[in-house]
Amino acid sequence: MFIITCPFCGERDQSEFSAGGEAHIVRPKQPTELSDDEWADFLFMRKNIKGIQFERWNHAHGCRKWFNVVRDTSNDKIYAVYKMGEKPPSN
Amino acid sequence: MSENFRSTETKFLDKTNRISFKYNGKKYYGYKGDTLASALLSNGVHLIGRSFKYHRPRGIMTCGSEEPNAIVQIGGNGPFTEPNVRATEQEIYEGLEASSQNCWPNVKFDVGGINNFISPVIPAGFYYKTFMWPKKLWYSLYEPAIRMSAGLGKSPTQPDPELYDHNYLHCDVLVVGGGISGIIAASISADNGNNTVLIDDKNSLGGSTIFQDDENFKIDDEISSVWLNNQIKNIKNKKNLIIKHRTSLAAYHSYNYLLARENLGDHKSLNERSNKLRQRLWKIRAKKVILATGSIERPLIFNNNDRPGVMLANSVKKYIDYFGVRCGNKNVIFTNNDSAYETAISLNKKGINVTIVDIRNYSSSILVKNAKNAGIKIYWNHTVVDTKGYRRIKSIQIMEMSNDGTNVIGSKINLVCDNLSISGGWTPMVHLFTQSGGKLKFRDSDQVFLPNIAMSDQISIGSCNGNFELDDIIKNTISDCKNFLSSSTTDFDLIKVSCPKQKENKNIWLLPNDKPLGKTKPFLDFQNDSTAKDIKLAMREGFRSIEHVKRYTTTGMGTDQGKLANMHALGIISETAGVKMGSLGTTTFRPPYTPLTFGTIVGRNVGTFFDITRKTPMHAWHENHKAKFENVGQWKRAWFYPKGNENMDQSVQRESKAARESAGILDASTLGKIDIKGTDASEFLNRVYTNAWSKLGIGKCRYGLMLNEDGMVYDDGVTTRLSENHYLMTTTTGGAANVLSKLEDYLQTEWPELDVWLTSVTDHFATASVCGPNSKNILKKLFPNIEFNDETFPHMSFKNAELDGIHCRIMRISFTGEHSYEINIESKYGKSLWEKCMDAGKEFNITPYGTETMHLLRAEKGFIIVGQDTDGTMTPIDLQMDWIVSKKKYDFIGKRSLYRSDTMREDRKQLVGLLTDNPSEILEEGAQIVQDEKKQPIEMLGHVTSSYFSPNLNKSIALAVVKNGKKLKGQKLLVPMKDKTIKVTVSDFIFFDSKNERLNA
Amino acid sequence: MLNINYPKIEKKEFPNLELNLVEPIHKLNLRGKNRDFFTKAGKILSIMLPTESNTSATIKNISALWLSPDEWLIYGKDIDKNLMLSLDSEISKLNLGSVTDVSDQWVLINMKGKNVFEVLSKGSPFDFNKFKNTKNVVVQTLLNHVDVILHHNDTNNVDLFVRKSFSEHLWLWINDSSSFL
Amino acid sequence: MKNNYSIFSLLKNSLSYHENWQQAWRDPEPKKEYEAVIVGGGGHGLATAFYLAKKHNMKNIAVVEKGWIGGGNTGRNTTIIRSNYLWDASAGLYDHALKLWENLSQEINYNVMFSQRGVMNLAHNLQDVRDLKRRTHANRLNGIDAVWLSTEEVKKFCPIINTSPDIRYPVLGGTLQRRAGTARHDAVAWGYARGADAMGVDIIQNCEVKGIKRINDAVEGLETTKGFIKTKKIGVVAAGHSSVIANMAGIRLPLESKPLQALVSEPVKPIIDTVVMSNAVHAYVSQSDKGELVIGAGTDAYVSYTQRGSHDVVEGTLKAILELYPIFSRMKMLRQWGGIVDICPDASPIISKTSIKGLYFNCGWGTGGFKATPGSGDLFAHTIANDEPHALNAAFNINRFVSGDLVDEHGAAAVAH
Repeated sequence: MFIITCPFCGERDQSEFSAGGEAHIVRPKQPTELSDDEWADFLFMRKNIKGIQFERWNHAHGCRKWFNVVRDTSNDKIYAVYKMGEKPPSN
Repeated sequence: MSENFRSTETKFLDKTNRISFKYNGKKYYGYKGDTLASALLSNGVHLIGRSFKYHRPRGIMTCGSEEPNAIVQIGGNGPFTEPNVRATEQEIYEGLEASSQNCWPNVKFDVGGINNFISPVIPAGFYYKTFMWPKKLWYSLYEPAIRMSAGLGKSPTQPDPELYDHNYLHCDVLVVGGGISGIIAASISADNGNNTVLIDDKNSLGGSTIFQDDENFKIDDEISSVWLNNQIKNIKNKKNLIIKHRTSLAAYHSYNYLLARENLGDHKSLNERSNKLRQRLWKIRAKKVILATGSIERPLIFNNNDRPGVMLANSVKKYIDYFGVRCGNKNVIFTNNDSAYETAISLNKKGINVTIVDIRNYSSSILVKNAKNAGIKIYWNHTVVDTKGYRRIKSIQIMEMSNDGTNVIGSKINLVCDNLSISGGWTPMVHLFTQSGGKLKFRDSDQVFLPNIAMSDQISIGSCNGNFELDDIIKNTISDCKNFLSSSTTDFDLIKVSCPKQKENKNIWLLPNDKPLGKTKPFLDFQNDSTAKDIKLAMREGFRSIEHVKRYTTTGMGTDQGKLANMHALGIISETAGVKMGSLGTTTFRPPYTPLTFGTIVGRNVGTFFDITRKTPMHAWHENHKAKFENVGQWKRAWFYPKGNENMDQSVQRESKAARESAGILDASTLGKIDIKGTDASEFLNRVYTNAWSKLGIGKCRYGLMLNEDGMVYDDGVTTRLSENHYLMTTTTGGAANVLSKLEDYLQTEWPELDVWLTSVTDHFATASVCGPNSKNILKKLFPNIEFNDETFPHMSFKNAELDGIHCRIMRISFTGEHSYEINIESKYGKSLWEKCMDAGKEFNITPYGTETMHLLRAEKGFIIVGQDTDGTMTPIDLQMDWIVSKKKYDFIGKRSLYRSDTMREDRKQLVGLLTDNPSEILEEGAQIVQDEKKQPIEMLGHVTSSYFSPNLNKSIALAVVKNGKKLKGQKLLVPMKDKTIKVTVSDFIFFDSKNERLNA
Repeated sequence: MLNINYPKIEKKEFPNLELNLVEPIHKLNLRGKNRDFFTKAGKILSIMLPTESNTSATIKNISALWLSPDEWLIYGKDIDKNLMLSLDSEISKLNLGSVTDVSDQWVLINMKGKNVFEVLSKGSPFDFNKFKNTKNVVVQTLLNHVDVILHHNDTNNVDLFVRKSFSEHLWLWINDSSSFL
Repeated sequence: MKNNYSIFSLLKNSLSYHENWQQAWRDPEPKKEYEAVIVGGGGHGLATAFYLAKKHNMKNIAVVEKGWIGGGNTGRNTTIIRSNYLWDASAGLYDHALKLWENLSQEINYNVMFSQRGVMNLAHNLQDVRDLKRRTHANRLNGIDAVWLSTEEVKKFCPIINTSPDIRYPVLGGTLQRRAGTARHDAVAWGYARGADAMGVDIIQNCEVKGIKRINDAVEGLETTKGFIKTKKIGVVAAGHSSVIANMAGIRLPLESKPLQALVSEPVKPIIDTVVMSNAVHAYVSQSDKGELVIGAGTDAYVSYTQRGSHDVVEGTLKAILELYPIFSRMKMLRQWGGIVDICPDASPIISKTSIKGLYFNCGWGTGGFKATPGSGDLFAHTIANDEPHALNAAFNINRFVSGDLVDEHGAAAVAH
């Protein structure tokens, strides 16, 4: 069980959160103009990185806010959290 | 009267408290504080069980959790029975029953012992190579026989009468292990102001120092055990420190999340277990962790090293010094190091005959000198080559070793003995460290793996960190703790320690023998019967990785998880392969550290607490009226209300007819309700539903269909526009939480610019849905001030109202096809509202109906249920709901996916109605539909999603999804069942009142 | 007259622990983020909505609990229909934010006594060490898998909010756990 | 030529104290070039190599494995084998595998201990009943031996299940596939490895792929920790690490790799002689030949390559076990572990060509790959050898995620194990 620092509520047990997968996959503004391939890319294709991954979590059993987490998927270490709309940390 | 082996007084047992227990049906006595093992040994009992594969007799080997042999069934045959309990850990209590395992008819004579004689033909992995021919026999003979021989103890066959509890614990510092280093660490930590927890698996603190009475081990000029005893008294008064006894650490997960099991009842007699709590699982979050888990002694690997009476030397010392029990009258100590000499001296002091066999040439240790001075005979540079004695060791044969240690020379010497105490050095218990993700390093000098890089904030101290001598243990513990806890001074800064030093290391993983390896049985894993030759066989066959060897030979896979065997397996592999041990790595140590009871892991989450039960405000009413309940997610929903002896069908037929003929009432409180406010509320609905919302009039309701981004139907429900910028959305019962979370997700991440606020009000409102031709009359009675006519209160509209001064929201909407109203009221009035409706409806025979009737009524009307008529593969077009998909809207969730090549296909599975040729034949939900039964392979066109006998149409009706269904209307299809084939005709899926006349009646 | 019915929750006493149902009591959910919203809410309630996370503000018999940067739970004996109406008309109707009556969405159970946090620690992963030594703090967390809002309003005195449909189940669990203190 | 395994070989070798057994497989250094290279020495990869050599006469091939063979999900699963899948495509695929299982020990002369003790799936709510009946009807018409059982029949088949109507989620019935069962997981990898090796396949362990070399849109070879290996055909069967290899080749897959946990109890005498799966409450249990209860837990929702999962998942599984088998409360967990499972959005695998010529992927098996091992290997070998899918795996192409023609086993609740 991780300890995740909700950017709003502070350090909490993982059980209060739900995972939302890869971050920064922006929903296309004009889906109708995408090819089937491009749409499939948005819908299904994932980097599924082994290493530093930017991902979304929701403090589902707390403030219910979504936010971003930088986590190393090879050892589950969390390096940073940041709010939606904020720029990801560069290093 | 058998001989009493309790030879000395001991302060660790309560001699006034004599306890009787049964072992294999025979009554024995011990004292409070004895383990089952010490009590049996005091009665001269060594033979405890039979090994897994060869059924060889085995005895007590150790005094702790590493015990591979002495595992027993506890608690008789009743509900308190427990298999595979280590006699070395189980404290005795009055009335304890224990029995041997894996033997028939008994442990002294075991038929399975025949396996020992065929052992030459059944080496490691033999079963992979045989039992393949003839194939038939595999199923009829071999496989059942293999399955029959499985297992050690017996599973309980009755439910558990005891309870288990959970508790979270957050602390600054957790110290694991109450030996000398753990006690010092806990003391330093608490003094430094840290909120500290010390856990220890025994019933009292002190580890092995607490029974160290040798003059050569001194701390601050006191004998080490005396000094430690004072320290234990001190720490008990520290206010920042919580000490937990009989609490063993089970698992060390990442982020310093640890699980510890506290034993509350297992040491008590059944009468004393009054509150029924057996064990408690502590879920610990520690900011810092100090591991002081100690080390365990290694065995030595030689021919027939597994007989009852062969024990680890330090355990023999504990039995004599702590429990006052001698493990034999004629002891031989077989060692490669100095520590075993402590055992020899202890035994000698108590007047017990001891001889020492040492594989080294000499040692200058003071302990050795003392042993010599005591007149103990020492055979230097000798090894044991064989042992004799079936149910108990009787003698051993030793030989001198060649200079390089690879061979034996000279002639055999026979030594008669009834105990062989072996010591192969020490292995630090790094299990918890590696469980937490830590990486190990290898120390060549004494061939141990030690903690190296930790993944969380922790240190290892004492012998689990490779400090084996008292002065190292104490001094390093103090300095490491000071660093780790940033503490500048401690009470121990001026400590003085004196102790003998370990001299002359010599380690041979597999000792030499006069016979070829193939003719010997040098056991590594005593429980699973894997030997050194099995390891070599595996390597010969190409299994090189330690994991391969382990799996092929089953070494380290027993209930002790290789605590004794693993190091030797690694040693032999590295020697055989010519690879350095450090580069070989270890197998992964997996949680739990010692086996953890399922009940403990589950805690109170059994029975009632297995899962949450959600109830509606009217639940008590349904219960009082004998409703049967259906589980819908975590909700209990009234399923049907049987009258008298009615079965479900009869109830449902009655309820359905009543609802259509006069009036019915349904508890719809479980539907999800989301309050939506904000200037962009309409735009938001446009984006999340397939249809358009901006033009919905205030006070009007509209049905909406929500898709996933993949275009498949996700949820549905009616949303009401309460005012310009205020809507009330309803969702399906099961979808409520997910829909709200999904909508919040879109608002927070994709559309933060929208001014929309969502608030769940699912539990705030109770909902009674009154339907049927008389629903209007009932509502009129309840709400005399409201005009109920189609002009002022048409279908799909809403009104605020008051009932006895309490505000209600009334929606005229229908899921049954009948004229119908949903009344929402604050949920504390829900039950009362329901009762009012029942009262007002009495003259109209208002009939409560449950979910089953609701499903039937809506099926007559052709309304879908998301999750029953859809399965995540249906688009709105497939459901023939094209009308609800706005062509004008630029975008909505899932829209783009409707235009992919497969979703655009015209011959997808589509929702249709099915009528059976025989109108009284009811199709089975889930039945498959075909056109041609004869064609192979059969092409399945779809399946029946909903099926009922309609009392209102007096025939069977069904909804189905059928490939190309839209074009098949009127066609005959087949529903092949196991024993017959049912003929059906594809029909429209609205069976009842397709012109909606009843809605407006 | 319509009768009021609550789930089966009666006053209960355990060693150093007293459990009480505190109902009926009005509860409001406030959502908003702009300055006018804060001003209006503050004025009508006579409380500045707390902006520091996990805290509460209490004046007389009204408490405002921080739930998220744009969400608060307001409850207390002094809230009445009129106050709710004026919040609704001054905030919701003017589109400054949202005011929603959630009086019956949540059930309020008061727990007091030295053993409050002992019981909570049996089912909640939250670290109460700091919390129990601080007044006017709030946490939204899980208690035996159920969402709860905990308001520590006085020493060893906690107001626990649980959604109504879950309340009977949670109540059984609290009773069960309290019996193992 | 490899010596045959049999009782006679055991007897013969016992005379020489088993000193003369041959290596089950060699430990070769990689050659400069192969006709094809399989990336991943798990059951699927080794089976692929075996069938490439046996059926397609491609013998100059290698399997490269970054650790030790069978050390990934092959050695970490709960060994359940069944073919009672809903959709035609899935049923075809898994039943093809099941048929191969039935002769596998003889085919590879290695006893994989395939035990057809039956697999029962339980229903706990009305929708479960509909879904399982739907599946059973489809199975019957597809020639798969699944039958529906009433609650009483469930109890009769496995008496230790708590079928009381008073439990939180009572058992409302179930399905039974008698041909289904379990096998010894390690033996599958070792048996295929031995068989493939005997036909000349190089099995190269401790050889990690570091890069995929392509010229234009065709593969040229692999960079590995043991040097560059030239080849025109690469079949990737890397399970949880599929995306890592895909990223090297510059393509993305619709996969997420998540922790999946399992555990065993201490060994006890036979107490449950079938496999029982319950999706709704999430409890899967069978008993191994050693006597351990083998219990499958669920996946976590986040991506992780750590082979560790959350304790909550284990707790959740065990509480379901105790709900269904209250007699197991005093049993003890001996060992728990985790694997990394690669999951597709539709819970079905990919056995497919890619946009790069000569690069093939076999992945996305999620929580249920073990049962498919022989079939997966056979069909992937066909796909690689012919550069075309077999009819049985045509539906499992990557393009389905573009067209929308998914094989959605989620909807059918036929998840897992």
